[in-house]
Amino acid sequence: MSSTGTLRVEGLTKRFGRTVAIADVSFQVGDGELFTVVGPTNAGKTTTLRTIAGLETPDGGTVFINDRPMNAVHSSRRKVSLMFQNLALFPHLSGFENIAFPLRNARMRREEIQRRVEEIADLLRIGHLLDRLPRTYSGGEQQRVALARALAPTSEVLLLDEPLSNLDAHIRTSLRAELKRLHREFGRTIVYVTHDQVEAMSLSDRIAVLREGRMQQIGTPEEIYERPANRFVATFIGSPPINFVPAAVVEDAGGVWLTNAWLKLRAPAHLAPALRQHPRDSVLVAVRPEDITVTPLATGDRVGDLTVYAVEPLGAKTIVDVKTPDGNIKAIVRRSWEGRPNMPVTVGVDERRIHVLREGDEEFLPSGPDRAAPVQTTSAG
Amino acid sequence: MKATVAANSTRNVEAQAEGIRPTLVQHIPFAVWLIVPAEIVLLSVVVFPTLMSLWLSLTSWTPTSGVNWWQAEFQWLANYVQLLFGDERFRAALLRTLLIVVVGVAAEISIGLSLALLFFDDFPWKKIAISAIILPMMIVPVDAANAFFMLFRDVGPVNQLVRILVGHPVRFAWLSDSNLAIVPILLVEIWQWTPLMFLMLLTGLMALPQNQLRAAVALGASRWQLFRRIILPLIAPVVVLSLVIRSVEIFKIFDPVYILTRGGPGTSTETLSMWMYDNGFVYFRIAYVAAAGFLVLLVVLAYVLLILRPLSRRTAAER
Amino acid sequence: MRKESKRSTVVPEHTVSRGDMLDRRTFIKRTTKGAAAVAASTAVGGMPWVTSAMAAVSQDTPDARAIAGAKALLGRRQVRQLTILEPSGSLGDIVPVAKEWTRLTGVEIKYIEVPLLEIAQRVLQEAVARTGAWDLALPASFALPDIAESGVVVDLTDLAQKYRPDDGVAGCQMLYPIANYYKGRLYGFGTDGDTYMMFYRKDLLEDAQEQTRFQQEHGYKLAIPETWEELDAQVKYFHRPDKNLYGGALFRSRGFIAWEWNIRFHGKGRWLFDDNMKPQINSEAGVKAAEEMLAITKYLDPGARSNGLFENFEAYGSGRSYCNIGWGGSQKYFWDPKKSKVYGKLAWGMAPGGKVNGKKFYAPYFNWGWNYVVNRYSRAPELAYLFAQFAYSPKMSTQAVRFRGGYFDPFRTCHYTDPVIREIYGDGFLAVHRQSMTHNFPDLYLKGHGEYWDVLDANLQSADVGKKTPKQALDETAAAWEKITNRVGREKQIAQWRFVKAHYPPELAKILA
Amino acid sequence: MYQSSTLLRMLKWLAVIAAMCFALFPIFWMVSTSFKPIQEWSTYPPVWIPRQPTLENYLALLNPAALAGSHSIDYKVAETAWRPLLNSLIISTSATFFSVCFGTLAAYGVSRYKSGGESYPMFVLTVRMFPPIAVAVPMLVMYSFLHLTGTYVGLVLAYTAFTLPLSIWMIRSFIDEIPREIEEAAVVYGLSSIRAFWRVTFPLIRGALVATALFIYILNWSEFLFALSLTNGALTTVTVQVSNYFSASSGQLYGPQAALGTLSTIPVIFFGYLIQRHLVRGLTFGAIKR
Amino acid sequence: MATKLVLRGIRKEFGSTVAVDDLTLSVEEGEFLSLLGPSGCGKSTTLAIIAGFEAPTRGDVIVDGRRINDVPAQERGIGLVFQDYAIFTRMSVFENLSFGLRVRGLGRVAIEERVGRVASLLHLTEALQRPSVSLNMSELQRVALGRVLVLEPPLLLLDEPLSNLDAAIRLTLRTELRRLQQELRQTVVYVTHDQIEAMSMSDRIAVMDAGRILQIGSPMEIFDCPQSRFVATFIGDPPINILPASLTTVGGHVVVRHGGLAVAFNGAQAQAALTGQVEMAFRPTDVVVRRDSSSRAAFEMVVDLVEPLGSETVVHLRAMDTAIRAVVPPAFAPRVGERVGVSIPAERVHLIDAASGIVVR
Repeated sequence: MSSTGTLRVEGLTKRFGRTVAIADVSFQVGDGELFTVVGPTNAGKTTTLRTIAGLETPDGGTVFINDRPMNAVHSSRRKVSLMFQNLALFPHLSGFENIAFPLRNARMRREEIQRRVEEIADLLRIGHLLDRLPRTYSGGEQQRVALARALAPTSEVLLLDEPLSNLDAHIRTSLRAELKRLHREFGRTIVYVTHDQVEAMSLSDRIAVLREGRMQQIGTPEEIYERPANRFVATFIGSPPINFVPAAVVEDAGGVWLTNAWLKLRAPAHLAPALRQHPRDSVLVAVRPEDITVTPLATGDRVGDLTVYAVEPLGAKTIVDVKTPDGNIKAIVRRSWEGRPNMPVTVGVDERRIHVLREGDEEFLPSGPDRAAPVQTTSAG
Repeated sequence: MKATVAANSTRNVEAQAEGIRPTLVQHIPFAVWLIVPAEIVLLSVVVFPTLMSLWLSLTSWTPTSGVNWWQAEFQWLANYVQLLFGDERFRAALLRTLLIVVVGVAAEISIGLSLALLFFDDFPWKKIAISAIILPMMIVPVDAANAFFMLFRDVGPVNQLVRILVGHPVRFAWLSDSNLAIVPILLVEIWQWTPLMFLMLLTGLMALPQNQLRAAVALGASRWQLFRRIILPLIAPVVVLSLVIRSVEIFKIFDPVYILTRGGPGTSTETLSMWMYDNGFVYFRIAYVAAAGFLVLLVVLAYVLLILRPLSRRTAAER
Repeated sequence: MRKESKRSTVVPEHTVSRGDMLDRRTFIKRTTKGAAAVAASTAVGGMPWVTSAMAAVSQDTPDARAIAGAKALLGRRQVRQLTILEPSGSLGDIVPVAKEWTRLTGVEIKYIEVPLLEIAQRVLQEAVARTGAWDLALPASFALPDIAESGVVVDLTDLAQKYRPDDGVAGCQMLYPIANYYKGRLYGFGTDGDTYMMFYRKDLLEDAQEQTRFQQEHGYKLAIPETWEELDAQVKYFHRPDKNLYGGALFRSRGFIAWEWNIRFHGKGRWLFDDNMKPQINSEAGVKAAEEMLAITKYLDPGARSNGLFENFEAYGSGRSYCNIGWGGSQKYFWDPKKSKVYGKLAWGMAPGGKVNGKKFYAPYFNWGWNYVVNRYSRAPELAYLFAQFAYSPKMSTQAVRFRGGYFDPFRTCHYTDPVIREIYGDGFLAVHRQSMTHNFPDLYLKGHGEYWDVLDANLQSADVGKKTPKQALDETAAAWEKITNRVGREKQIAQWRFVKAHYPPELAKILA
Repeated sequence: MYQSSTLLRMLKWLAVIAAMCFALFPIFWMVSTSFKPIQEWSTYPPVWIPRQPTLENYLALLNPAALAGSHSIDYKVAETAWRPLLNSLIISTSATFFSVCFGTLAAYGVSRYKSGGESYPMFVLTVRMFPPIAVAVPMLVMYSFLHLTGTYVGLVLAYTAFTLPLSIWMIRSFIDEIPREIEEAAVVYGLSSIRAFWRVTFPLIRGALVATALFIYILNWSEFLFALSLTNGALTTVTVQVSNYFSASSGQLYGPQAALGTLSTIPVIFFGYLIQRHLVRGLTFGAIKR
Repeated sequence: MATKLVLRGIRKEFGSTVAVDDLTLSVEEGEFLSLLGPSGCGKSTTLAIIAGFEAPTRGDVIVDGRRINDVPAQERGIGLVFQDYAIFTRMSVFENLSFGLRVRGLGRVAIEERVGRVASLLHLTEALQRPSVSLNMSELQRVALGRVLVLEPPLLLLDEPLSNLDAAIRLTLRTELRRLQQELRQTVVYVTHDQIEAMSMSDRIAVMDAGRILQIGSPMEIFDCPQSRFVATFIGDPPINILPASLTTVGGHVVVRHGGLAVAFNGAQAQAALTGQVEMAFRPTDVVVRRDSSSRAAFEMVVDLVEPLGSETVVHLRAMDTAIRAVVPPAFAPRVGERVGVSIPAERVHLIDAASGIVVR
């Protein structure tokens, strides 16, 4: 019942006055793929989306839908649906008319429109909203109706701009899952824009990380999380963000070591070759919070003089801020972890899961294929 | 010239309808197309007469001379020179008008602002009070002036009220004493247009970021400090806007003067518009009035730009 | 009493009445439908309302000729309507005439009403606007020079030759025809005898006690003043604000103040200009006249500075002032017992003059009046002319003057004998009015009158309110007048000034220097 | 935000009441005078509330025939007030229609496409700065060539032109408030730009347009100078008719004048209250960001 | 320096709606207390009442034993930080920070000294001369805080101060704010709708809904022992699983069952809940998921949806009409459609009375 299509963006560039919104952005979205563009504010995500929709004229590059160049095609003829960040529901039209709007413009028959709108409304559980005006909806309801309007037409590409922003945490969590389920059922081609890396991770088939209009990395959620291309991607993806610890590369008989005043790590096998090429260099070691263990002092292997800076219980787990001579690092520990601020602790690092970059570099040192997966357990708690 | 662009843009609109995405360059004509009807009206009704005024202002034409205007005797800037250096009455009218603008606008805005502040808090019957206070701006100005004429006659109720206040009969000749006649004129203007200022400023106040005000209060600001340091800077744009709108309109003040005093006694309430009316429609010195019109436009424009400059500078800074 | 025959000699030659028979013959010859004209005249003669003294002296009256002419014209053209631009307040005077006209010709009359003092401007605007929206207008007489110069009105001289408005008016002469002419050409038909009149409170004037006291104080009898000096003395004498009596209700308001000064100035025996159009207003005489005038402002009705025409009526009509100045229209108000408290208590005098070479003289002044003019852009100028002639005719003008609520005043000899008019004005008033009408000096009929007068007026008002000294005010006025004269063209103005001077009543002209 | 003392509250009340009195008194006087017989128009001391209320003044305006026999006002007027009222109605309505129509298009252009460039709105505003009286005579000349003097078309054109700047500025501020994305959504979902405006933006600003229209209507209805100078008496509007009962130097007929004043004010006040809320939004011309 | 705040029987009505209903609360000296609840629950109104912007319809606001209901807002000296920061947009950072001191008429030197101190505390020294419109969100937040701290208020009210910030900054500032409070030992009332913020920062949390306080306790108390369905649902992300359940007694044990999912309690534990309809509630993080679905204790479910979050993965599991969420480590790497064994430790299951929503165990 839905048509799908492929999208290809080649070398897209857009300037507003003297500021460059996006520069040379290229990617390809396969038929039925859910592709997420993620990045912080001003990354150019929305501009990318609007350019694909034809609402902005690119200064360079081409948009292809089903391999047809679209630059000269008016928005209304591109067969794309766009869900705007501010939703842009037509305030003067009922829910039904909002959803039927694209269908009417496509000259669909009356009965067919009726059927189609009801079908979509059922799916999104918004049947009760059809007769009402958008201003009577709650935030989540508005979001659903806007989504329904975007889903209704037989567009080849569905563009969603921050569809879950401005919602309360719980609604966001459940809508997120719902969206993912919907996508699985319909198999539509979706380009999804968000600034929330959790959303990007949980929803996407593939993720593109954008920063200041430039593409940083494209990959599956696992690839992006496990093998970030650069410092920015590593920091941006994951919460709490990855920790960066300065260290020096030292090679001795025992192997290659990464050391500083309070930490001494044996370089893992997949990094050792690369590190050997930079003896005595200053590097930054990137460690995910979940790969750090924090132990109250006098137990376990002592690595350095560290104290607890803050303890943040989150219920199922706890975040511990550890004060180090090189700044604070965050670690995720089990929920029952006992500790108070200023308590001396030691930390342990799962060195198989670290990344390293040379000070001043953005890119990580290349790593071999044998990087370990996270420790496999049966359950948290 | 703009008309030809319009033709292009019509084609462009059709092109859009056919689903061909216009390029940026093609986009501009559509924009122009939108302002074409307005432009036609403005060009025909305003711009032609303005250009004709410009021509006339350089001649000595008068309709009573029996010569067609396009054949009028060209005399360069003689009218302007005469206005600026040889016409005491014009200069007096200009200064008087400026005075009315300054006093009138200052009074309107300060009273309007005071009232708006008074109405900032809620109190019973507030809506009714607002309705009553804004009533004057809905009165036809000519009617308003007539009402004031009645009020300010020497046998009118204003003198009666003064009499009640001071306890003995008074006969202020409001309309025929050259020192007083400006008072009723200013009062009509103030009476009629303070409500507009009040309404604009009240809307401005209501739209102020409530939390900034609360923050200032929580930080211990007194009423006056709140007003002086927070409210005033925040509504400055609205104040400036009100200032511009009213100034521009008062510069043209005509109806009340025409009705209350016709510029008299003597020329003691003659404003620019009144002066122009007399010279144009009574003495029929039209070329001369045309020149005066341009001088006035320059004065108003300079005045407006002067006021707007700090505002636009700030807006630019905020961007 | 009359010098009307003498007066009429100053009117240009070709307009002076000729023999009835001759005119009639010419008329019939010229008119294609002579028979119809005669029939029309007969019809007019047969109307029951034609009761006035001079009625139907002859069937060949100006009004009959106008109707006949109109019918002749209408036979050729499809004009069924004429529009008159009229000053507010004059409607009552025009309507009876217009109704009759419509009855006789079938041509409807429509009106456009404009405020009293703005009519001249509206007429002049037509020079620019060229709408033809009105066919006839009724501007003030003093505006005629400007209006004529602008070319907006038709030069009626030739039409008058054709239709002879002044033929067949024996016994009903026009008393003040000069305002109909500019530079010797006929432009309008005066229709209102607006000579300035003085009103006095007879009850006070003739009160024995007051008589005695005044005699004691001033050494001369309390009587209708002949000079301004005497008038000022009486104004001061009767000024008793504590008793709600003011010395006078004379105007000090814009548009009026210059008139009084002009009379006072004439009373000093000077012309407004010398022969080279150099203003003499700022002479010692002028300043003195102004000083004297302003000196009595404080003895006037408190509304003097703002009273317009109607306010003046109310003010004086309420009986709170001793004397007043005004026109026949004022008398119509004061002599209406329903409105006025001074009915039956009035005495009248001509405008006071002064004393030159030991001889006292009045200075009556014709300062307003309305003239029918014909729009050059009218679609039917000749028909419009005919209406004007019709309205100007003895018979119809009598109808007009009869209307109590209007301000058209007697201007033909026969008006003074009409019973309705006598009823409205009272015989006492009419006698003085007629005298004034036959001796009055004219307004300043020059091109730029509006501007000359406005400057004088504004300056005098400034002096009145103390913003300028009288000397300053008049000096500035004189300077402005020079500029106006130069701008208009001195030679042209001198010629017209000579014309105006020539139309001064000879006895006054003799005195003026 | 602040708690006021009783004294302060009373002072505030006094100020509010004083302001109300100041605002209402002249209107009261006009209405009161409109019911006064001629004897009470200008007596001293003045009559505050008509002792013998009469409808004569209104009858003199609307149906003078009904006054026959009554001598209270023996003043006849050339036309009843019906014709000027009708003229004003026709002219104001048409001019408002064109002003708002053209204003909407231009405002849309300015708001969405920056039509005419950055300074276009300011250029348009200079039209309001030029003293109309200075162009009145040239306009009269132009009109006489085009035979527009004293015609409906002539006045409608002039009114349209001189209210257009305000229309454009007000409507622009309304359009600026409508998120651009709503139109873009319409485009993405299949409409051309023009139809997107018509189907989506227009319905959304309809209320605001009504408000603008009524504001412009008030201006047109109150206009005096052009009505005075561009018609040369051939076409009388209410304002001119009001002034015809008046002239500063020749006195006036207070009663009928006040009656016509009252009559001509009623519709304005009626409309004014209808639009009060929208009015202020438009009048701030977007200076207040919300 | 720190202050004790007591709210006693506070009620606030707006017309016919009751915004705050009989709210009693005491905040100890130096305590960090969060008012947590969804939007419209009355938490901001409560804050406005404490700050003095709203007068309570009933009840007392008591600071250090003194009733301050009638003290006007500008004299309460309570530090208030707004959700939108309410930075004075027409002023520079310095002017903002010094505002409270300037309106108190302090000398220039004293002002500069105190502003300087706070600015360095909040890392704003470099920004002092910048106009406030040029600041980014986190700077604005710090200015808003600094503007209040410069007055050294004994009581600090924070209204959703982090909700406008990007995730990463929010995380950092959360820590900093808590740290700062602990250093200054200030009494803080913190209003938020974000349970993570409340959990991570507070000494105690007061969970509010519909104008009432439902539960007050330390973060872990609230998390582990919710007293009502609302609190249980509101705290925790992903949200707690709640399933309608039936009660049966098998021997000495009470068995709570939803479809194939059963949990056995010993009798004493479940005594109170023996009557009426019940629901079982357990957190996704407490669900034990095994690849091996044949285990005796495990219930077999199918993986319906997988949401990788990086450090953990949320899986949606389904069996017949039973749908639950579970959190598993990323390395578990479940695939959609895979069959897994699920079990829930009994001590981790709450029982809720379906009618009243009260947690009975």
